[in-house]
Amino acid sequence: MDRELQGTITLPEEGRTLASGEQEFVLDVRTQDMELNMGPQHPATHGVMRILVRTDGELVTGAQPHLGYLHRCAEKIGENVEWLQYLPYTDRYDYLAAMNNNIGYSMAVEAVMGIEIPRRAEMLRVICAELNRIGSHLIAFGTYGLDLGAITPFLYAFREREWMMSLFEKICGARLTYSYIRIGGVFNDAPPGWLGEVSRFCDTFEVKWREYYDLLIENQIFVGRTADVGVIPRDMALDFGLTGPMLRGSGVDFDLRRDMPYSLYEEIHDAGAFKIPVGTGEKGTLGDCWDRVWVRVVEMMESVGIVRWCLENIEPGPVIGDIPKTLRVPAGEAYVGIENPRGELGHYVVSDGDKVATRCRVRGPSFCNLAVVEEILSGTLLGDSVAIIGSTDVVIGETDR
Amino acid sequence: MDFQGITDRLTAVGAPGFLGVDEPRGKDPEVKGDKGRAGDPFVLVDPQSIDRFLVVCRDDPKLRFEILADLTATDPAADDENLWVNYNLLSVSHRHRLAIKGILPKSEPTLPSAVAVYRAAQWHEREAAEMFGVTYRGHPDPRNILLPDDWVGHPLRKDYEFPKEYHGISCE
Amino acid sequence: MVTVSRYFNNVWKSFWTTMVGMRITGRYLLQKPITVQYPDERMPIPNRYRGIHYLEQEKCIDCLACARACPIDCIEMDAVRHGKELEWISFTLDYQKCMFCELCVYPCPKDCIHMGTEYAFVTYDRSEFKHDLLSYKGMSRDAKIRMVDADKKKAEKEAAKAAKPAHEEAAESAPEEGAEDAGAE
Amino acid sequence: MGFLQEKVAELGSGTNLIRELLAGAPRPELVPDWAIPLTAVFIGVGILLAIVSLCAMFGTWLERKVSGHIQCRYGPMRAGWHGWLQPLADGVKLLLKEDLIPLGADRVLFVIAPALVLSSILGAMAVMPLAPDFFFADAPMGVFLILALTSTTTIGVIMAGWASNSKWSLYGAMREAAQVVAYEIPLGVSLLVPLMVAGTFNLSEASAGQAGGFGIFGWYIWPVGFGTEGFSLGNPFMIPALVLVFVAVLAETKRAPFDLPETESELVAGFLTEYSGIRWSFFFMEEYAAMFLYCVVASFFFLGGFNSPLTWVFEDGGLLPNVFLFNVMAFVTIVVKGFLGMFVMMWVRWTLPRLRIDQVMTMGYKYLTPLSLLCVLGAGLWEWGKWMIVG
Repeated sequence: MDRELQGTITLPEEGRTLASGEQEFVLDVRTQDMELNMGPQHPATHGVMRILVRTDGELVTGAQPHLGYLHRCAEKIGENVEWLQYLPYTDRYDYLAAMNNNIGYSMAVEAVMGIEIPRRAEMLRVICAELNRIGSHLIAFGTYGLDLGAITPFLYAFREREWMMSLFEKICGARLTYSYIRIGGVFNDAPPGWLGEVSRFCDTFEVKWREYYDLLIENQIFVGRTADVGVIPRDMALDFGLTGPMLRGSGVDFDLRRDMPYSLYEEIHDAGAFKIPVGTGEKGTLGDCWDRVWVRVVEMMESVGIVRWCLENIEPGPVIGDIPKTLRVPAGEAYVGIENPRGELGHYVVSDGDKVATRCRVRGPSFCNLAVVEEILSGTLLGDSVAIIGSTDVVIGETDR
Repeated sequence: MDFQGITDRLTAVGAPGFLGVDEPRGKDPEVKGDKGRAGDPFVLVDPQSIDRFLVVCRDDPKLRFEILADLTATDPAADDENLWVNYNLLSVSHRHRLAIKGILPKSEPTLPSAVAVYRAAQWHEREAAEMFGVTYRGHPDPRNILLPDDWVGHPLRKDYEFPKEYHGISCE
Repeated sequence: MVTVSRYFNNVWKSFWTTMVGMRITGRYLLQKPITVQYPDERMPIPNRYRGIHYLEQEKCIDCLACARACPIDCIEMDAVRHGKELEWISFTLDYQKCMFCELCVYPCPKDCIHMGTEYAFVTYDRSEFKHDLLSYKGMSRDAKIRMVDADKKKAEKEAAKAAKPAHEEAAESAPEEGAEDAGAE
Repeated sequence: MGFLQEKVAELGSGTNLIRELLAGAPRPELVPDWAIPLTAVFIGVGILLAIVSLCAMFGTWLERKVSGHIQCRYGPMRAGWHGWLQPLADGVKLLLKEDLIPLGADRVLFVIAPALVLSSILGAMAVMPLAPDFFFADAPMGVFLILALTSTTTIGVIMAGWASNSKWSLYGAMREAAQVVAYEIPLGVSLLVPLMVAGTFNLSEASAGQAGGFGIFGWYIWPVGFGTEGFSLGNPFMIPALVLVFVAVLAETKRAPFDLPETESELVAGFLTEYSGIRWSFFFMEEYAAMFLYCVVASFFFLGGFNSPLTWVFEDGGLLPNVFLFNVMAFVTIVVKGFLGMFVMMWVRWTLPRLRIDQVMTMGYKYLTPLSLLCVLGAGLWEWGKWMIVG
């Protein structure tokens, strides 16, 4: 080899900084970037997402998500089945929050039909939605621990989620894909004793929640893994259209339940039953992974507050309005966004007065939240990339629909 | 701000491409004979100037739509010669929404990309492009997102014919 | 000095939060597990559980309401009508497709299709997932008896009709009309 | 041959045992001289292999039960009482499993790597005395021989990672190399503290130095001990040194929160990604045997070694002096101590999240190494002061 080529060679991209901005790597050898295929079968991609990662040693220099492995043509199906028949399909895009999806779709159709639903049905909807939010956040929290190597919190989270699912099993008969909320109300009334069990669940959950917080969220290793990692500044969060805990983790105080209230949430908020947790950058930078996870974990307790309020104020009454068996929706269109555990779940429904929808668009929050990953992954370590993907809490069923 | 206020403001600032509003019939069921459509109101915008319209929506201090909540397209009917392009904006600071619709001819479904205004549009536009055959001018990464790269046809068009097979796998 | 204190603070925090975590996990180590040993003991199944369907075949009138309500068209039924009675050929549910949404249950006019509490459904062959809900093929004993009875009645009626002259029939219906008139007054 | 014979003859007490046994044989003169030590070696290796695999079997069972009960579930319950035969069933399954070597793998290295990993731990195990009068190699530099031999597993792991022809495996191997090198230093340095106190590198001697005090109070860990010579001042730096050794051992044995080479959520399974069947299980045998070995070594230097109330009863000058029972109880004592140590390691594993690779390096170089040096300095000054004052 020539003498001139020996010695120190400095690459043009020298002095790249980590997200924390502390360590600098100055490369003095010529290395080759490696293309690493994370997924579709990879433990950290939460389903069948594939991320093509370009790495330089442990450093990720570029990432490109590839979607579509779970594409099931949900929107096309929506244009081919009757209004009510589409309801079970809504369970399946965000399968961790099927109740919220049912509510979103039902509300969109109700908005076109212009009908009001009975108050007890609204109450039951809110209870189910918030219980499901707790369950979904439990998964988010548990699998995030799993991504970071803590397996036990995951099992603890599943223990409480199991109770939540058995509550749903009692009210609607299914454990994951509920199809409980119907257009015009809910399918059937709560069985006797169910509301009391929900109340007991809330009591127990408050005790267990403290344990999650101490076991994982406050743990120094967890803080070290998540603080200052994957920082999404406020402007970037808005630009990418992030919603839900991702947006609140970046310090934007916005929640559809409070700010554009639907269902009974305005009343519940006025009664002071819940607050909206917003990330503050307590352990690191504002908008890092820790803030996002913290927002989710605190939101679970706020949901408990909402459920408590509903249990106190629920009154007997009908649970479903006068809805014909074969729905005919008047011509028109509506977009209804509700607060899913992952963000704004929008349903854009177009009807031409037929038994079948003209367009049944789903705006999945995971789809939009995942888009930001492409941007923030580069410049992190391989271990961080897992932490960042986990903190977006995507459900691949929803990104691909 | 309610819908009326937003449209007034849009008229006042002279938003480029603002064509008008489409409002549904009244919610009061007693009023018979109202033949209008049901649902939510939206504004009609010329799709060719949608990017400049969105800039106004985003930057105007009274409007301040920071978030592009949704971007999609709609094929109203197989015999309709137009596609709809739908945008849904959300304002975090003023807590209001705006639904936008543009009418785009199926013969030349091309319109400017909104990625320069909202980066949230990037994936939504890729999806709308592959599903409806809409071309977004100036999109930085116009690949398929949910469908395979070699997919033929635009599945959410009403005149889409289901393929008989895909790479030798029967779809029947 | 700040760096040094932060250094030892970090060491202490790591140690302390580890101890806190180990206290929580250690407490659970000594508690009884909450899981059950599945095939030996089972979780109670609530009444509304949406498991594999069962059909009250006697009540079913082959109206296809459930098949029409099904979002994925997994219900197929076939029956031959003999007057009022049904001769069942098949009533199949394809459990490869079924998503247990219960949309088939509530349009039923006779309330005869239900979702049961059975959830384990294992076969060696996919074709067996096309499950026949019928408890018997053809006609039930009762239906047969009813049909024979009905046939007999019909035959009797026809025989009586043939035997009776036409004016007697008219006379028979006359008092009924009179009663109606009385009711109206 | 003569040199080897000499070396083999030095190996341990086993040779003499065999010779004594053979002396009773009908025609001992027919047995050639060189066969005796060789037989001893083979028997010894057999015993070691049995210990290693029993460690792994019991270790896996314990791990599954501990993790299960921590997570509010049972763990294995089917094979035998509370699943105690589960490791056997797993072993049979692993033996019968298809042995896959990926296309494009370096076949030779791929096959050698598990054997190398296992042989290094077998060698290290030979240094560990099983009872005061039963050992294979009573090496005078016992601790450092163990450290040296166990660190050769790294070579096997790097081999496995390289030979697998998988990017995940390569990452795992590189992480293993970085991590083990980083943690060798604090482990060795913090082990200097008890070595200073004990004044020996030999494990049996260290154990003998902690006798007395009902088998408990003579341990080096106590700041104030009560050994054979009555009350004595211990070394207060032993407790932090034990914590440091524990953390370093966690990293050395690739246990969570330092399981960076395997990180199943980042690198599918790290260097194990392409391994299957019995080859895969070799790595696990190594892991559990190394855990056991390190725990036993730590117990020899901190927690009394053979000394426990059980051995205290039977020891020379105790309540019921009995050499045979003393040896048995000593064996039981170190096995119990070893598995108690493993239990704590498992408890930590099922509590904590995993560190990131740069944090592992930071912890090794910026935290453990300076702290262990501080510990050694403090302990040295303390011992020096004690020597100056007490004499």
